[in-house]
Amino acid sequence: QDTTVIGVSIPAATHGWAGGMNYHAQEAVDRLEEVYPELDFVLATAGDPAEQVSDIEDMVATRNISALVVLPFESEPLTGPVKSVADSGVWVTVVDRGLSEEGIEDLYVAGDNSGFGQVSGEYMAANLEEGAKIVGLRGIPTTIDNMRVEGFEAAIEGSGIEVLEMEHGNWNRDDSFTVMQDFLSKYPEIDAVWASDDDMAVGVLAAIDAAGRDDIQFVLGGAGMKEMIQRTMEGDEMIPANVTYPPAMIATAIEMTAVGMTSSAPVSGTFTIGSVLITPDNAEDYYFPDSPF
Amino acid sequence: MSNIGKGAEKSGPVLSLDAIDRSFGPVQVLFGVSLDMRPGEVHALIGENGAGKSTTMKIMSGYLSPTSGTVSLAGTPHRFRNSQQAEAEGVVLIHQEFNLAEQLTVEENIFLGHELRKGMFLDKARMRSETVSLLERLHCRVDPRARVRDISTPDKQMVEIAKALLRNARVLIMDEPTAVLTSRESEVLFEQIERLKADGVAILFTSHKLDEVKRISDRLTIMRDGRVVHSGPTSEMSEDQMAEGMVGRELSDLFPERATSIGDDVALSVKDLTVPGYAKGVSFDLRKSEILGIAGLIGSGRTEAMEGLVGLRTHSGAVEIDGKSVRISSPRDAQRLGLVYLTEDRKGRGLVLNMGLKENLTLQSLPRFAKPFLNDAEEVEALDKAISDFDIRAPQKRMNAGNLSGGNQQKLLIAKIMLADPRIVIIDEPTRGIDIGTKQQIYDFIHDLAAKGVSIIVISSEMTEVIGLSDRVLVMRQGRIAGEVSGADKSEDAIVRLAMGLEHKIEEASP
Amino acid sequence: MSASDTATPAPARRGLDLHALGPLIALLVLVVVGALMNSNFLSYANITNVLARSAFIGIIAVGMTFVITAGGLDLSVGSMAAFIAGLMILVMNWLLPSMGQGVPIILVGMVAALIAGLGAGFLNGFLITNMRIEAFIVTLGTMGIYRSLVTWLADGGTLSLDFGLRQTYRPVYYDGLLGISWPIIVFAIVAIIGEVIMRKTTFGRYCAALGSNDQVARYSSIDVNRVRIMTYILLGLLVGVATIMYVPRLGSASASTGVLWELEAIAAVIIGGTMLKGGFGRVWGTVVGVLILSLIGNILNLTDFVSPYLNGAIQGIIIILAVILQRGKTAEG
Amino acid sequence: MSASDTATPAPARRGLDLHALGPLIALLVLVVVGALMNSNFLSYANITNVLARSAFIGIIAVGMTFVITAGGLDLSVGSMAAFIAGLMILVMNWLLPSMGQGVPIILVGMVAALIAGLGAGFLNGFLITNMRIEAFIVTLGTMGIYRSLVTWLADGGTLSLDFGLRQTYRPVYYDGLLGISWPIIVFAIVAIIGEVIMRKTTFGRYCAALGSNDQVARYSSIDVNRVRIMTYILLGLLVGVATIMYVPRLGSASASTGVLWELEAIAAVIIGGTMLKGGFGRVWGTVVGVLILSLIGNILNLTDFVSPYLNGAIQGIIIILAVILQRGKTAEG
Ligand SMILES: Nc1ncnc2c1ncn2[C@@H]1O[C@H](COP(=O)(O)OP(=O)(O)OP(=O)(O)O)[C@@H](O)[C@H]1O
Ligand SMILES: Nc1ncnc2c1ncn2[C@@H]1O[C@H](COP(=O)(O)OP(=O)(O)OP(=O)(O)O)[C@@H](O)[C@H]1O
Ligand SMILES: [Mg+2]
Ligand SMILES: [Mg+2]
Repeated sequence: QDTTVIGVSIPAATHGWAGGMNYHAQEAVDRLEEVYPELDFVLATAGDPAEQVSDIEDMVATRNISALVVLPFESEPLTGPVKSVADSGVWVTVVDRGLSEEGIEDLYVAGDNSGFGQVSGEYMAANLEEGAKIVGLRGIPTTIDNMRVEGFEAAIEGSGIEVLEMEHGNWNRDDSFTVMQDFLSKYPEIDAVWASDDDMAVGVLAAIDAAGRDDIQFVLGGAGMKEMIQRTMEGDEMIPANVTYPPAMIATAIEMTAVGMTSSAPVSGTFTIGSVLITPDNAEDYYFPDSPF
Repeated sequence: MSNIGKGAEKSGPVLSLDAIDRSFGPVQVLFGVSLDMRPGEVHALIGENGAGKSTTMKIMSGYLSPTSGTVSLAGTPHRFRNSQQAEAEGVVLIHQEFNLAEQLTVEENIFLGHELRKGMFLDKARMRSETVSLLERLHCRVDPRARVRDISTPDKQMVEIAKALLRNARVLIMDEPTAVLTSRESEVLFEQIERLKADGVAILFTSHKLDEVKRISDRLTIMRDGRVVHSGPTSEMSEDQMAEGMVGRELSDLFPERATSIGDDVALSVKDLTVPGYAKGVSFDLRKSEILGIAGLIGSGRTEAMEGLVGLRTHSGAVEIDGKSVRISSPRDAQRLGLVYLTEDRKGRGLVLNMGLKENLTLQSLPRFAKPFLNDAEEVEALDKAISDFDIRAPQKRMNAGNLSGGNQQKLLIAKIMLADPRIVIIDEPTRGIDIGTKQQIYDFIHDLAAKGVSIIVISSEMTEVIGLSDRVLVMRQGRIAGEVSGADKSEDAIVRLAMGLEHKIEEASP
Repeated sequence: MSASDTATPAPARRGLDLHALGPLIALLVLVVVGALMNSNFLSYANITNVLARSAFIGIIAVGMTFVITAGGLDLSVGSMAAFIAGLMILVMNWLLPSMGQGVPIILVGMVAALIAGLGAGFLNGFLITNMRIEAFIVTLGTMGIYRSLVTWLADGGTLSLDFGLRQTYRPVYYDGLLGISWPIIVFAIVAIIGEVIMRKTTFGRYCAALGSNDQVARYSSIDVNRVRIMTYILLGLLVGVATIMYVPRLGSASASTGVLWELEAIAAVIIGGTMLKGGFGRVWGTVVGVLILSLIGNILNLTDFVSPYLNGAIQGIIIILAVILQRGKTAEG
Repeated sequence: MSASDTATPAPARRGLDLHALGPLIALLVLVVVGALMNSNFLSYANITNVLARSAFIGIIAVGMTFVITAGGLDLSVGSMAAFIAGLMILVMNWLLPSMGQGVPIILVGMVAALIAGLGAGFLNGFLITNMRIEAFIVTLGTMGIYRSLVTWLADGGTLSLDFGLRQTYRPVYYDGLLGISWPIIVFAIVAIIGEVIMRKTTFGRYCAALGSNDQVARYSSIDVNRVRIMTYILLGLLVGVATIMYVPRLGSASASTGVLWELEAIAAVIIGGTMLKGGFGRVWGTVVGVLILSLIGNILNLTDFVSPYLNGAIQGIIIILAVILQRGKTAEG
């Protein structure tokens, strides 16, 4: 039998979570190529939506892909191009970010961004008193970030928690370090920080540490970076919890697509990977020491 | 007038060329050139523009390598790998075109590559004091801290000379050092040459000013078309013979007789022209077909006043052209009114050295060749015409302007300005670096222009030129017009007296 | 360093000029490599894809050629494209209720893009010539400004063209004439006009002159400031044109639109043989430069390399090699 | 446009030079604005924060001043920093089992960083001078190469220094002498040495000479290639030094480390009054430029603006204004 080619198109590793996702994609591809000799994979990483569209065009034009696994850089710009791929009869698996038109993809492995924000917000509401002051760090300005923040704000509404300010830390350790330093200069009292991402949490923690401030009760990151999970697991009071947004969802999607291509098992539909609160009680289940993230 | 130095007779040549050929690509420019330089001897190399003088000098000083032939140092064949090596051997060249780092100061340029150090650090104090005393020796009043891009052309030449003096040369080669100097500054240079000569330095220089050659050189080599056509003691030749030797024909009177008469209409009337910092209250009338000379010492503000007039500098004052009051705020405005200015700085402001001849020629009048697209054939035609009109010796038509010899660049610059068909033209130092044969052609050309009704202003530091060429001479001093001489009064003496402020025709100017 | 090559610039070369052909040779090598690696490389579909997607950067790079030739630089083009795309989408969405769907609204959007491009180019040019600030600083500043304006317009997210409008507009990217898609046609037209302007008009000649020595240009009665501003306006306009071709492709604009286009455009110009310091430029070289850059990305997608992480490294090496290949042809750089 | 500002240069200025003080004035204005906007602005903690975080870019920008003064450019410094940081972390983690925790392993890491910086700088310099490729292209290429190498080393993720080692290394960023933290001290030392080299040594003078006119420099017996390579090596070394100060801060490196540092460093150099074309540079100006850039970010964080999305725009506007302020002081730029 001829080999079947599966194209995988994902954003480049420009921040920690994306790095983890890149790792899992690469790892899944290597593993599945061993398992299924009849499958061939093309993995392309893109720095912006236009480049991602180009990658997908190339896969169709020159590699004859039978299936496409795509984690859209952004939903809007990828919708049209992915739709035309789907229309040409190629199996399409969309991961994490849904396309802006429904029903294009055969399989949707979804992350839940507003759920991520909501779980984070609920944790804050449950663990802080009324009148508590928090600051927040946001990611790179994108729809994803907006959805997370909206979910968060909805969840803390009515809890009496005051959000002093939110600023973009761009999912970047250095940027968040700087922003947090300046927050610390500006606000003499902060009760907790919503870092919204573990990379940003690293920067935030370093800034708090350096300033020697002890008014901050905890920092809530997100996405389950292994070092952070470990600290939660060990009962570090500054990092009492985490919220999952597993970068490994790409591996799940690739694997399901591979199964779909090689067997008649029904793999289509929507497969939502919800965001879960990690606390010292369940941290062990989410600790993957071998992952780079 | 000088007799050959005593040391020269004893020793052999310090530096000599033997049967040197040199080609640039397919074009051969030197053919079997041989030349000897002896210690304590001043050797002049003369020839028409493009004869190969600069090329010869560059080969002697390691800037170019010969295609064939040998360079010998103190009698033994020696191949300089580069100019640094030549300099290390005591062979120093002052280029025809300046070799200065424009962003650096005078002092930094003078010591560039030879900085004095105290331990790890630069010894700025000592370099400063040496610079000051060196410049003093040259009677040059430029500030050692001034950036070279800010100083005037003659000052740059003085800096070049200072730089060379500091190198303790055994052999000093100077390519047209006096082209941008007035006679006063040239005198200073000649004093230094005498000193060096007494110290046993071998000196080679070129000049198109044959009186200088006659005066200061001991020996003379004439080149024509890349070949040495004569070599011998200077005392054996008169200036006329030199000119003949260069050009290969007899030269008639340098300045043509004025054929046409000056018109009555005033073509250009300037009142109270002031260029802040440089010129004040300059007023004059220029009549149709008139050739008006402007003389003055270097630094008298002639250039700046005229640059102001054509809108290249901030200025105030009333200007009328053909009786109509006009406002000129850019060279474009001026050109539209038929007024153009030819700069004295051909390298920095006149020509784009890395563009072709054609592109340079048509740059100022380009819209004429756009219909709407540039017509290559017409441009080439214009170039052909310029080459024949101005006797531009270009080995190839498709070469960069920077590869022309200095004098030929000047001719190209004149051609460029003339292509704009001016009705009034201001020519600043028209014949800088131009050989005597071509000078005559250019003077003829200027007369022809006047005959055609063009009014001309000539700024020149060459006394004979202003006097011989113009109908009337304005003399500037410290930014003001110090007086005017015309007709029989047009003597060198009268002009110098006005220029130096020895005679008061106008109240004392304040700088 | 021998003495001979320290002399004044060599005479202009004639006839078959290997140095000039450098970028073309690099391009050919890439095409051959691509063809050997994948049989579909030379397929109609792939060639169309590569050419069409080169069009945006290509159109911008043509404008950049003029700016650089005249001794300038523009770092803002990528953000400018994002901003114009955002503005165009907003305008069209906003007019939709009153104008309804159809060709006119698209045309209005296009005109808006061109006007915005012109204005943005003028702003850069004005600050650079009249306020006399280094082009690098001005355009670094406007780069930040446009990028952040588009983020703000999109409220941190994505600005999307109305779905119906997108259907109307889509053919501008995806359809074409005689099997050649519009972006390719527009790119070709822009390149040809650019080449003609550069070689055959006073404007092109003036750009080279003032990039070489702006004093000489000024003394030659050239209105130096006007020519310089014009280069930025031309570039702005072309960014507008590129945006017009870009919006139908993705139907949206966001903070990540056009990121790093400026570096790519400048790189294309220089790979094409234009000198970064100004004074000499050629549009056809730029076109070749753009194609080289696009092909590198395309070829990397055609084959499986050790790790996608190393794509950037391979790209970097190929860019340097392409230029070495080009320079290596002549003794003098 | 009046004729005045297109005229040839005015006579050299003397004494108190307002033009030279331009960047200082801009800096002062920013400090005053900051102090008025937030009372904590002038607090010891905030000043320490701003200065310490300026140190990385600052140290790099001092090296960049030499490169630019000598007529070069380096776009690769940000990626180079990321790569060196990654390498340093790998080396230290790898040596940990054999060397054990302690000061020696940190010293080995530092030496590794310096050697890597030196090598990277040499590579850039070699390609630029010996292969004679435009600096823009070479460093654009190496920028891609280093960025992608660090991504590859980190397997797409983050390289983290061993936790124990981090504790040992941490004081290098956070502690200091007499209440002044180490990064500030190192930055100050680098700046002072840089200023001395630029003004008081032949090397500094040669940089200016060859940036001004490399033919003249060559004819003046200056080994132009060597000086040029040296500027890149010096820059590479300083990138190493900056990395040594950077790693203890967060103890990690990833593909996002040092993104856009190159633009920031170049901008600082130019804001400080060094000319992008080369020929003139001043290190103290660069220091002021770096501080201006840091302060802008700090002030924006300390005050509430309409929308954080517009931060970039405000930053852009302030950069342009700072330069206008600086240029505006004299009639001619
Ligand atoms: N780099 C070059 N490439 C091509 N031709 C050159 C180059 N340098 C000089 N030439 C040509 O060599 C010839 C001799 O030039 P050279 O500069 O030696 O003349 P010159 O005697 O110094 O003239 P002038 O009195 O005008 O200075 C000229 O025809 C010139 O165009
Ligand atoms: N930027 C400057 N800084 C200081 N002095 C200057 C500057 N530019 C010119 N000068 C001086 O101003 C005077 C004017 O020089 P300029 O050569 O233009 O006058 P000129 O009358 O046209 O003389 P010529 O044409 O014979 O050179 C000179 O003394 C020159 O040294
Ligand atoms: Mg000559
Ligand atoms: Mg003058």
